[in-house]
Amino acid sequence: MDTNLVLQNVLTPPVLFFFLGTIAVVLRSDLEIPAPLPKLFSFYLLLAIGFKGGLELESSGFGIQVVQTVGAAVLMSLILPLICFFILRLKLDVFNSAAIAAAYGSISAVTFITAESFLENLNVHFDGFMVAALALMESPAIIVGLLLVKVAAPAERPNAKRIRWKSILHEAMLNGSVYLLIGSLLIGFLTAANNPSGVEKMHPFTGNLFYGAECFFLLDMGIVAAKRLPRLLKAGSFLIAFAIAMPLFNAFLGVLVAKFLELGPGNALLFVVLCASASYIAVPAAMRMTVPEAKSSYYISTALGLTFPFNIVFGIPLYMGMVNKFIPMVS
Amino acid sequence: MDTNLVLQNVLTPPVLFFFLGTIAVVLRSDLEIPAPLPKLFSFYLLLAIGFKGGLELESSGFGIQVVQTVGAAVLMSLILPLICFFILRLKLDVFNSAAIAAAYGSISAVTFITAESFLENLNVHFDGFMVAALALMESPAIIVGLLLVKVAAPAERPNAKRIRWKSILHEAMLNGSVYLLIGSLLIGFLTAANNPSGVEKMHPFTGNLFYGAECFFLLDMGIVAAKRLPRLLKAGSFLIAFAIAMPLFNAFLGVLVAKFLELGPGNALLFVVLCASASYIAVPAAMRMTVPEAKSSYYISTALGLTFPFNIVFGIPLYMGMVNKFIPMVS
Amino acid sequence: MDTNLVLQNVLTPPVLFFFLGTIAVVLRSDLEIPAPLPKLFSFYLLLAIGFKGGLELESSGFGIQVVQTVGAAVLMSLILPLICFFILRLKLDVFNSAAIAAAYGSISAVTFITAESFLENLNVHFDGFMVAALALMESPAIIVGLLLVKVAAPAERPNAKRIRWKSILHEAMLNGSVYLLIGSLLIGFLTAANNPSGVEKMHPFTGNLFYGAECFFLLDMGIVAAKRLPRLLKAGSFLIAFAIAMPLFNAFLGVLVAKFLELGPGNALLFVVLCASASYIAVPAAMRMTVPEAKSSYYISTALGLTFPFNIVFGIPLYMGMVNKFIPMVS
Amino acid sequence: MKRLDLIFSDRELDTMLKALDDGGAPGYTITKHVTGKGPQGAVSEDMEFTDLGANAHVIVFCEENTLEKLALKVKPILNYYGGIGYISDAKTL
Amino acid sequence: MKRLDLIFSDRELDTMLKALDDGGAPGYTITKHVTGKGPQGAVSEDMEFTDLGANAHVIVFCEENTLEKLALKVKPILNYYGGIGYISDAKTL
Amino acid sequence: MKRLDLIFSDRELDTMLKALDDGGAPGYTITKHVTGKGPQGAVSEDMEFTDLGANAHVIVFCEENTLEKLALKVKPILNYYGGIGYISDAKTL
Ligand SMILES: Nc1ncnc2c1ncn2[C@@H]1O[C@H](COP(=O)(O)O)[C@@H](O)[C@H]1O
Ligand SMILES: Nc1ncnc2c1ncn2[C@@H]1O[C@H](COP(=O)(O)O)[C@@H](O)[C@H]1O
Ligand SMILES: Nc1ncnc2c1ncn2[C@@H]1O[C@H](COP(=O)(O)O)[C@@H](O)[C@H]1O
Ligand code: NA
Ligand code: NA
Ligand code: NA
Repeated sequence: MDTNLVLQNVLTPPVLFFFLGTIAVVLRSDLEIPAPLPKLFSFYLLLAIGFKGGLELESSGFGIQVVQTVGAAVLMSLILPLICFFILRLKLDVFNSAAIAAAYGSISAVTFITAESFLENLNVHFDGFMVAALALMESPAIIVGLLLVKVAAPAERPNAKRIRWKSILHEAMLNGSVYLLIGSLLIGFLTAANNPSGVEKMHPFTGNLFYGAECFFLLDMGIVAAKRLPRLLKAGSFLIAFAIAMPLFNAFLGVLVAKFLELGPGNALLFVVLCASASYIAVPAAMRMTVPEAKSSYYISTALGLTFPFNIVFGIPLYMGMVNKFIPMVS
Repeated sequence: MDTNLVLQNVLTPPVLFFFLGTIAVVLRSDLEIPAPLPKLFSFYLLLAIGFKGGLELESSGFGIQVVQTVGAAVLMSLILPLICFFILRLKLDVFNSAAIAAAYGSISAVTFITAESFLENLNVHFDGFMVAALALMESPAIIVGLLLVKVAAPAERPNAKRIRWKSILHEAMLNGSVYLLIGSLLIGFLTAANNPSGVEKMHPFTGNLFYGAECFFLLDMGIVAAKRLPRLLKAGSFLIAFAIAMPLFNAFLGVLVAKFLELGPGNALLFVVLCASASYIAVPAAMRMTVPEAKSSYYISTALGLTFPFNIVFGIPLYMGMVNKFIPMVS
Repeated sequence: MDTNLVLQNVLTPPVLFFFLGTIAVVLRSDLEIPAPLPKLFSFYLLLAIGFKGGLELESSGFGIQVVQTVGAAVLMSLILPLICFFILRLKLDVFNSAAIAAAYGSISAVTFITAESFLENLNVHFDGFMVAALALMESPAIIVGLLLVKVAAPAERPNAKRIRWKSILHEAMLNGSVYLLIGSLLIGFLTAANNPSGVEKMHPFTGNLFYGAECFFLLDMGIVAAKRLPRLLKAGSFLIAFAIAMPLFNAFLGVLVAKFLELGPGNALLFVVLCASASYIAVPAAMRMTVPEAKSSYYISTALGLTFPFNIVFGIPLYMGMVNKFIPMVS
Repeated sequence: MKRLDLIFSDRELDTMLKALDDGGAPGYTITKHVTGKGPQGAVSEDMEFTDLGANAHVIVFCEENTLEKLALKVKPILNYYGGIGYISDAKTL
Repeated sequence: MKRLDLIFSDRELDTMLKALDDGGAPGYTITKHVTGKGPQGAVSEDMEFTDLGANAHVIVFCEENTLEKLALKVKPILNYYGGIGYISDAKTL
Repeated sequence: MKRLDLIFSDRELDTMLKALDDGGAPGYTITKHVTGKGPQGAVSEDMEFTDLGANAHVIVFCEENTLEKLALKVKPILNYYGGIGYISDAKTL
């Protein structure tokens, strides 16, 4: 592991505030960010990241590389849950396996944001269109998860409601966070195309403020993740191992695909981080509705209690190391 | 209708975010801005708009034009509800008519703010003292509404509480939003006069951030308005027609007065928007207290569910077209 | 009293917004900042002030003056509650005396922030390390307060729980606000040392926004303080006199110590303000837990209802006058 | 002992609390920001944003004879502005 | 009159309210953002942040025979998704 | 079945929940941010800002014999810190 990269990652305000949150829980400080303040910051980050992505998408246009990368990203979000599912089935029932698999096929926007800050800190270039990949990777894994339940567990579910695809697609595509991200992306795109002065006037809000708001939000994420970890520990060593090994494996696949797509190191890292991160927002909401047999404490605690902090602290620099090894740096 | 102006209005971030909110409701996304976040943004906008208005009022001073314009604005807020009342009485009882009339005599600060952004986008000059007109037009219509109830419905109200003028004036003048707006105006004025470095240090908060916060708030307004519209539809076609025709008519009167006052096109548009917009904040609160016989779903749904979105999307560019026609542009 | 300094203090946006809040209560406006928005602003201010303090501490280093000043500050927070306690015992029982004494030995971060803005407004230099003094003065008074209870009231407390020092130290040191302030200080320090680009990217959030957020928060503090004052009035003239005379006395001691330490006028004012201000955040929480016999309405109402507004409006300029008298200005 | 549940618009909270104090309520507990539906229609969260406020839910535990006094004070408010009041039995822990 | 207390995940609130409307509830009151612990484990505030939502507490005051109709609509939801329902006696003020 | 309503300062919530867990409560529901007035005076929203917290309202549905065990755990906390506890009858839906 490239200790230098890890240190460079850890000694930035966002990661330090994340630690501040976790340590608060460890020391049992009564620091708590009351609801709905975390929602405020998460909405803000989604709006800002979407808007900025839209601006850049407009200036870069939809070239082959954009289409290829985004297409590959969506493909990954369909394939990765299948792999996860078969691994999880070694120990867990169909319902829990499918729900966790869906979470790991999907993504974590905050992990993505932290990776962007990490790249900015290293002065490594990346493209705004990666936000489109982020937006489009949120939902497909949900569909895969439900298909897995449908295929693998028909007989075991006597009193299950019939899966209504319409309402599931709806839940997958129109989850508040996904919707806000995609909507802001479109608005950024339209604004850049038609109203340059609007772009400028948004900048203090979506641009300048971003880093600080990210820190505040990561402070809360640190608290939440640290409170979640004990529940994962109760769930046993298989899930603990899974929550660390799976991101590493998915990241490795991601690096291979990124190399194949000939992505630059910045875009490659973001692509890898999308593969390696797991959803604790859109997916749990959809799973709760459609697979209530799965324990929410399993799929939330793995994704939020261990995979998320692991990625934020060690994963990102580690993946950067992998990217640097496999993809020749051209700056 | 000047399609070009409409498009120029629609393709700005604030209006696009407003659409994002309405579409969320139409598509039944679960996007929701939880309380009290809308209050945070509405307080922020009132504070910022008041403060900035105070700064500019201090630099422009209280010339004849300022006094005339503000005076005319207050006059409009006394006359317009009378006109509205007689039209509403064609179909509705005294209580509902008076309550709705009061709402349409008063103003919507967010519509005003959106009109300001629209003008900035077109590079049309307007003056800070218009905020004083905004502030002073909030309350008088409430008094008119209550006088109408008192005059027109004495016998029909056997178990009515005696109208206590003190508490009504209190409610009208000291409603939280009105108070914050006027207070911030005064503070802006005092700061500009005594503490220029304070003006500068406020700017990142009240100035730079404004446009983004406006977008966020309009996102919520889009959700709220779209949820309200169905209740209006239930209330029948008379109120629907009223909610669109009345602002147009009030705007027309506004244009005439603006021409008479020889306002520049920017100030004229703001004046017209004040006439055309309807209150869903200060007025409902006062009406609920004093005229509980009126259905809150009527006066809120007309003002918020239809007139507000109509003004934001079509009204403002339309009124600009009217202003351009009647008032020769001098730039 | 230097009327000019008072006016210069009063006519700044933060103090004007504080007045706007108090007047809202006096006029019975329904302006109210709903929970948890005050928490949002108070967390933001602590985070920002801590971070900025950390940055400056890193650039100034830990010279003798830093260590001396911070050491003296901590000493004051141990001695002042003793003095307060003996004065309070003239009229109050041990429990209430100890709890109030602890509050006055500790500090108010918002008073400190307002004093900083006051100094900036006058262009008087002060050092970032004073934030370290602020952070370290929050808790010691709590320990003194509990020791006072233990020593002075053993027999009177038959059904008291044994004071568990561990949990009290915990409460004193790891109260959310104290923890966030100290943590942000450390993060600011670490960032300044390792990640200069991080410092720059934080600036729009922790720097530019600060003044406006301070105004918004003081608006709420004005409301809260004005609602609290009547409860203090009910508590009688002794506590009213105490809430004004004690800060003056503590400030006087503070000036003497500041002179002895040869602090410059800016640092001296901040030192004095730390001595003169009283805690309404960390201390009440600890006192409620450990001395439930004390009336919370006493210790909160004195600190928040009278001492806080007195300091914000009159105290700060008054203490500046004292500092100017005793400490020769060298600019 | 009795338990009284009052649910009504936030806007009338001060009036209602004054009535309870006047009626001699030994205490009360207030939950704000509740929503709901009743004879007068639905109260949604966006009411809160329009300064009308959502509903408030007030609970009073008191003796039976206090309850009678409270009823005299509280009922006129509910009749004028809307809102509901229900009584049930309760016992001190 | 009867009082029905329902406590369940926020996520199912719309479903539940529809069931109550269908069952003929004369009204209801909703408190959101409540947390708690039950057979399915603890529901904490961070659930709210993950879009799962915390719990909702719904109260219905109604006649006994309405209650029976409501029970038919409500119980399947509680059985499928979890959550609790309790009945007690109440009297109009 | 019985219903237990506990209302007390937020500050003691952790202590109280621990007591309920120890006493064998099958579950509980927590509403935070409630305010009110009691023998010890009024609890207002600004308490929340001062880190004292407003009140918490905890509801427990449980069997009668569990209730007795809970009472033993809960009463000392209420006696020491203040707050109230009331019991009423309830029936599973
Ligand atoms: N039957 C009921 N059960 C529970 N809550 C009710 C009921 N009826 C009305 N409410 C509550 O009381 C509020 C005011 O009722 P109203 O003004 O009579 O429509 C409603 O918004 C509901 O929160
Ligand atoms: N015995 C109980 N007393 C009070 N509330 C309960 C009880 N059991 C469950 N709950 C509430 O119901 C929610 C959902 O319960 P469940 O899904 O059955 O775990 C819990 O989170 C609690 O808020
Ligand atoms: N008679 C009562 N009815 C309803 N709630 C009460 C009553 N007495 C006290 N409370 C609640 O319990 C809290 C704590 O009470 P206490 O500490 O005894 O003053 C108060 O703030 C109220 O919210
Ligand atoms: Na993934
Ligand atoms: Na109008
Ligand atoms: Na002090």
